[in-house]
Amino acid sequence: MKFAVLVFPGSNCDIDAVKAVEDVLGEPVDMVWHHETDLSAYDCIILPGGFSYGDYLRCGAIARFSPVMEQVKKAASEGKMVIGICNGFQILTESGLLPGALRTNNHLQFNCEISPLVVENTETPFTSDYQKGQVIQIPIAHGEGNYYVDDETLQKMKSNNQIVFRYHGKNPNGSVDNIAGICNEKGNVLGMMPHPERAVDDLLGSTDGRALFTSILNKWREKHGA
Amino acid sequence: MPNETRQNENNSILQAVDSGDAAGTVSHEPTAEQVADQKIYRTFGLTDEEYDKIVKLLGRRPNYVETGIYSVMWSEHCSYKSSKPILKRFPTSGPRVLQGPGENAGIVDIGDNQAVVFKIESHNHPSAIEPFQGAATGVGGIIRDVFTMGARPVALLNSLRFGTIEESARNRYLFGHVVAGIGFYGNCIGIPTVAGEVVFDERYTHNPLVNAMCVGLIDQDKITKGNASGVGNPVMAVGARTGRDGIHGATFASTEDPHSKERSAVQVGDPFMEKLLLEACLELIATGAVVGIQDMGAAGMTSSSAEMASRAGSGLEMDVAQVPRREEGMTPYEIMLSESQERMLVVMERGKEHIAETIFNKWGLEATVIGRVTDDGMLRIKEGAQVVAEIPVTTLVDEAPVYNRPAKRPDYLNETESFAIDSIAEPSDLNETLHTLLRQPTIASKEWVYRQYDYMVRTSTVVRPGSDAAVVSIRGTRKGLAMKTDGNGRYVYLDPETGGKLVVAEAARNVVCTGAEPLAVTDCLNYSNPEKPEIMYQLEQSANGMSEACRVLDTPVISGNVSLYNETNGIDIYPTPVIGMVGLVHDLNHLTTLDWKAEGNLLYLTGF
Amino acid sequence: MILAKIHVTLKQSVLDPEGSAVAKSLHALGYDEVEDIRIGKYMELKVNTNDPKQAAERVAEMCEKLLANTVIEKYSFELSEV
Amino acid sequence: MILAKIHVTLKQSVLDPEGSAVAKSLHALGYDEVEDIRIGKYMELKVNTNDPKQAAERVAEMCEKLLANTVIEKYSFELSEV
Ligand SMILES: Nc1ncnc2c1ncn2[C@@H]1O[C@H](COP(=O)(O)OP(=O)(O)O)[C@@H](O)[C@H]1O
Repeated sequence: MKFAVLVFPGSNCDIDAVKAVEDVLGEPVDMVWHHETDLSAYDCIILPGGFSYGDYLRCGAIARFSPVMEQVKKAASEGKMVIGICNGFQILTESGLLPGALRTNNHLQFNCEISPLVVENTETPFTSDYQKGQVIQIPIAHGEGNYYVDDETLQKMKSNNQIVFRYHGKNPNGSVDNIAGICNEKGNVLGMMPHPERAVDDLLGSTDGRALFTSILNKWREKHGA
Repeated sequence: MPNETRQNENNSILQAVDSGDAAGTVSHEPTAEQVADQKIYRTFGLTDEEYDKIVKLLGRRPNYVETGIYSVMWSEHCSYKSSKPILKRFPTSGPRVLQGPGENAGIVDIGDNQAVVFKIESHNHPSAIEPFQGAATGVGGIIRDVFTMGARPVALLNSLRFGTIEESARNRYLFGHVVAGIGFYGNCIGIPTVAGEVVFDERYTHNPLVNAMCVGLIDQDKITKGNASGVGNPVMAVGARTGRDGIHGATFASTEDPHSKERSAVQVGDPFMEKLLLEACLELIATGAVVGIQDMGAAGMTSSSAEMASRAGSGLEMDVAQVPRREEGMTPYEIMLSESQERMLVVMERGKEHIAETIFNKWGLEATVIGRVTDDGMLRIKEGAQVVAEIPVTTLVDEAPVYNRPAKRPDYLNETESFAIDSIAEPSDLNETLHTLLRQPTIASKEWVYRQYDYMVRTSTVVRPGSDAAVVSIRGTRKGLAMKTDGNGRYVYLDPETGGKLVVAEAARNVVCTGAEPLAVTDCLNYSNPEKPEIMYQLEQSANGMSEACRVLDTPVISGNVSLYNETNGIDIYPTPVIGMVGLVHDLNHLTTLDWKAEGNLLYLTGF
Repeated sequence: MILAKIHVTLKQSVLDPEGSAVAKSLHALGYDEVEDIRIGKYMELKVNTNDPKQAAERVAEMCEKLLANTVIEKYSFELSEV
Repeated sequence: MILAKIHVTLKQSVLDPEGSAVAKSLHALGYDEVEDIRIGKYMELKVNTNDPKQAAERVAEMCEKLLANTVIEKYSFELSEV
């Protein structure tokens, strides 16, 4: 299985994502520059965290127009797996691949800590190795992770089972309905503010992010009979 | 054309107010004669004696541009004219030291062909005026100092001092915005801010201290220095365009009461630009085609070019007309003294300019040839064909004034030394006393601060803030780097020499607690006005104390920074040397952390 | 040359935590008469054209595409000749 | 009640990295006619008074003290009755 980690100007969790894929799965992974116009070689595309284009104007607003994003849309429509983490999530909402928007944290401060999450949906290819309702410890680090969506869309998302992770206990940013991560209707595009790639080694304080990566590989193997 | 308005609001306007724009006055540059006759050099911070010395060295009167260049190069900030004799006392060498003070940052050998690069720097005055941008650009500057050496920055630290926050909204504003500014820059560029310290005391009300430290990793064969050698080699300006920001910031950082001075001397940071610059510079350095590289920090193009030529014993000729600019109509004076951020001066091997251009273009940045290395020892600035400044490099650097300022033991020490601990009654309720202590903002948890910093990005932070020193693992090895900043102005005030020793010892204890072996230190000397003999005394004595501690602990000083004149309305800050120490964890399996591990574990009190 | 003055503000239904925080600070400073503050963005851009109709179309497009996120924001602009 | 519409923008000589980034992006999207974009803040606040003179004084004070940082920013406002 082949992974792409996209690199936008200002991405800064790109290396962390690459390392997580290598360390947890040992599968091939390339860093792909945002000018790339062919992603056909990849089975899973990761939009990493960071501050693409300095987060100027709005997070993800400028990156969404990078040449590579046309390919991301194509991959998504073909049913390939796409994950946006933190800034990657913001890019996916700005580009319309996921509903809603991410706004400044309600307390107006950047917030870095390990945050407990509840896994709400284990039917996505990203979460099948978790138990439904499992509480996992995953770092968050963002200033604009306050998920907003209007009521009507929220109801639709709920009935489609699109809410994948919720914050457990404390809501760290004011997100609607404690939402930490969502997927699209088909379930092959995931966006989440927390950083699973930062929770893959005991030295880092948590290994609860590993199952996200193993889920991806296991689902892919299942599908491709590998 | 009629103004087209979408969604017009039709309430009638009662009143309109415009605060206007202070900038934009065009003035004609005074002549060399006017600079002399009207003593214009004084407004640049040069004394009459210093001006006379310039005339003697040049053999003529300097013109306006040249006066500006001397004023920044001879400012305290660039020349260390009051502190040089003191800095000489520090031990600066050791078997592991690959680069001591004098370069953009110091370097220490950590084995396996790797080395750690680090330095601390102050941004006190800008932060007092514009706390968010002042602190942010302080972080930006220290990061550039580290990656110009060819190192990958892996961690940031800071050390902060503010007035008390319980009562003062202004102090809370400064504190909140400084922390936000530090977080903004570090978070955006993707370097974890892993440790620091904060102290609140009335003494810092008008002179908050904002010191930022950066630690980087490098392979020893990639070390690059700020050298302008090789006659004919091209000099390139890379990164951001030059604007009118912060002109005279360097001189303004060295004179008393900066608040009343030119307020436009504050720069705005662009961490996004710096992230691109960092990646582009590291890629460029890896090609091996770079001769020398230096950050255009305080005093911008002036200090970077003069220092690079001075280290190589060469000369430089530069054409300001070639410098990419952000604003129109900039004069040579403004271009030479601009402190626009996120810029570097690079000397390439002749004929390899295109390598720089290609790499910078890939990152969406500019790299422009603006001059050449010469062998005549002159810093020659041209605007097109016309020479606008011509100064022997040695007169800017080696012959800059050095003052052995007089020192006198302050009277307050009589009183403080005669203080008897017995005169304080033992509190009756120790529980209550403990709670009172823990409520002191200086002692209370600093989670409010470090929560705003991304201390985990790069997934190498194996001991996070909230512990003693932080530890950052070194990818591909079992090793780690422990690091911490520490300072204690009150101790140094009460007993400068012992206080100096204590500061180094505290940093060492914090580093050792993690299981690391202390390697070396960087220091930031924050003091009041060195022209007061009592302040010189504090400076000298505390430097003696720090030097001795560094000798005993075998942690040489490999880099540092000095911030003087931290005085407002006659109130001096406490003498506040800040030590940044880095240690080596030989095996991450042997890390120690401060939390209780299990019930029944035994507790020991050690030390003496 | 045409100057566009663009205002981007949060939709009325969307909470404005920044506005509330500023209102609180103003009250703490003694400006009790302040009620209700909303914070948005203001942009000025010059468009190199002399055709106001075309400029209006193009600026509206820029707002829709990039300058505003219409999920949470609305925009308005004025054009004038400079 | 008086409505104050306040614009806070960076002084002309101060770097506007956000404006530059947005301008570049607009060019990349084909809006080549855009020259020079500056981004600032827009605030609307209601002042509970009917005295426009006093309101103007108080709003100017709020700008000086809190809403703008006059070291790097300038401000302007308009008042209207609502
Ligand atoms: N300005 C700051 N930036 C980052 N971390 C900080 C800052 N201030 C304090 N910390 C962190 O908070 C913890 C407590 O700091 P400090 O009170 O200096 O510890 P100690 O008393 O053990 O020296 C440390 O982990 C320190 O790194």
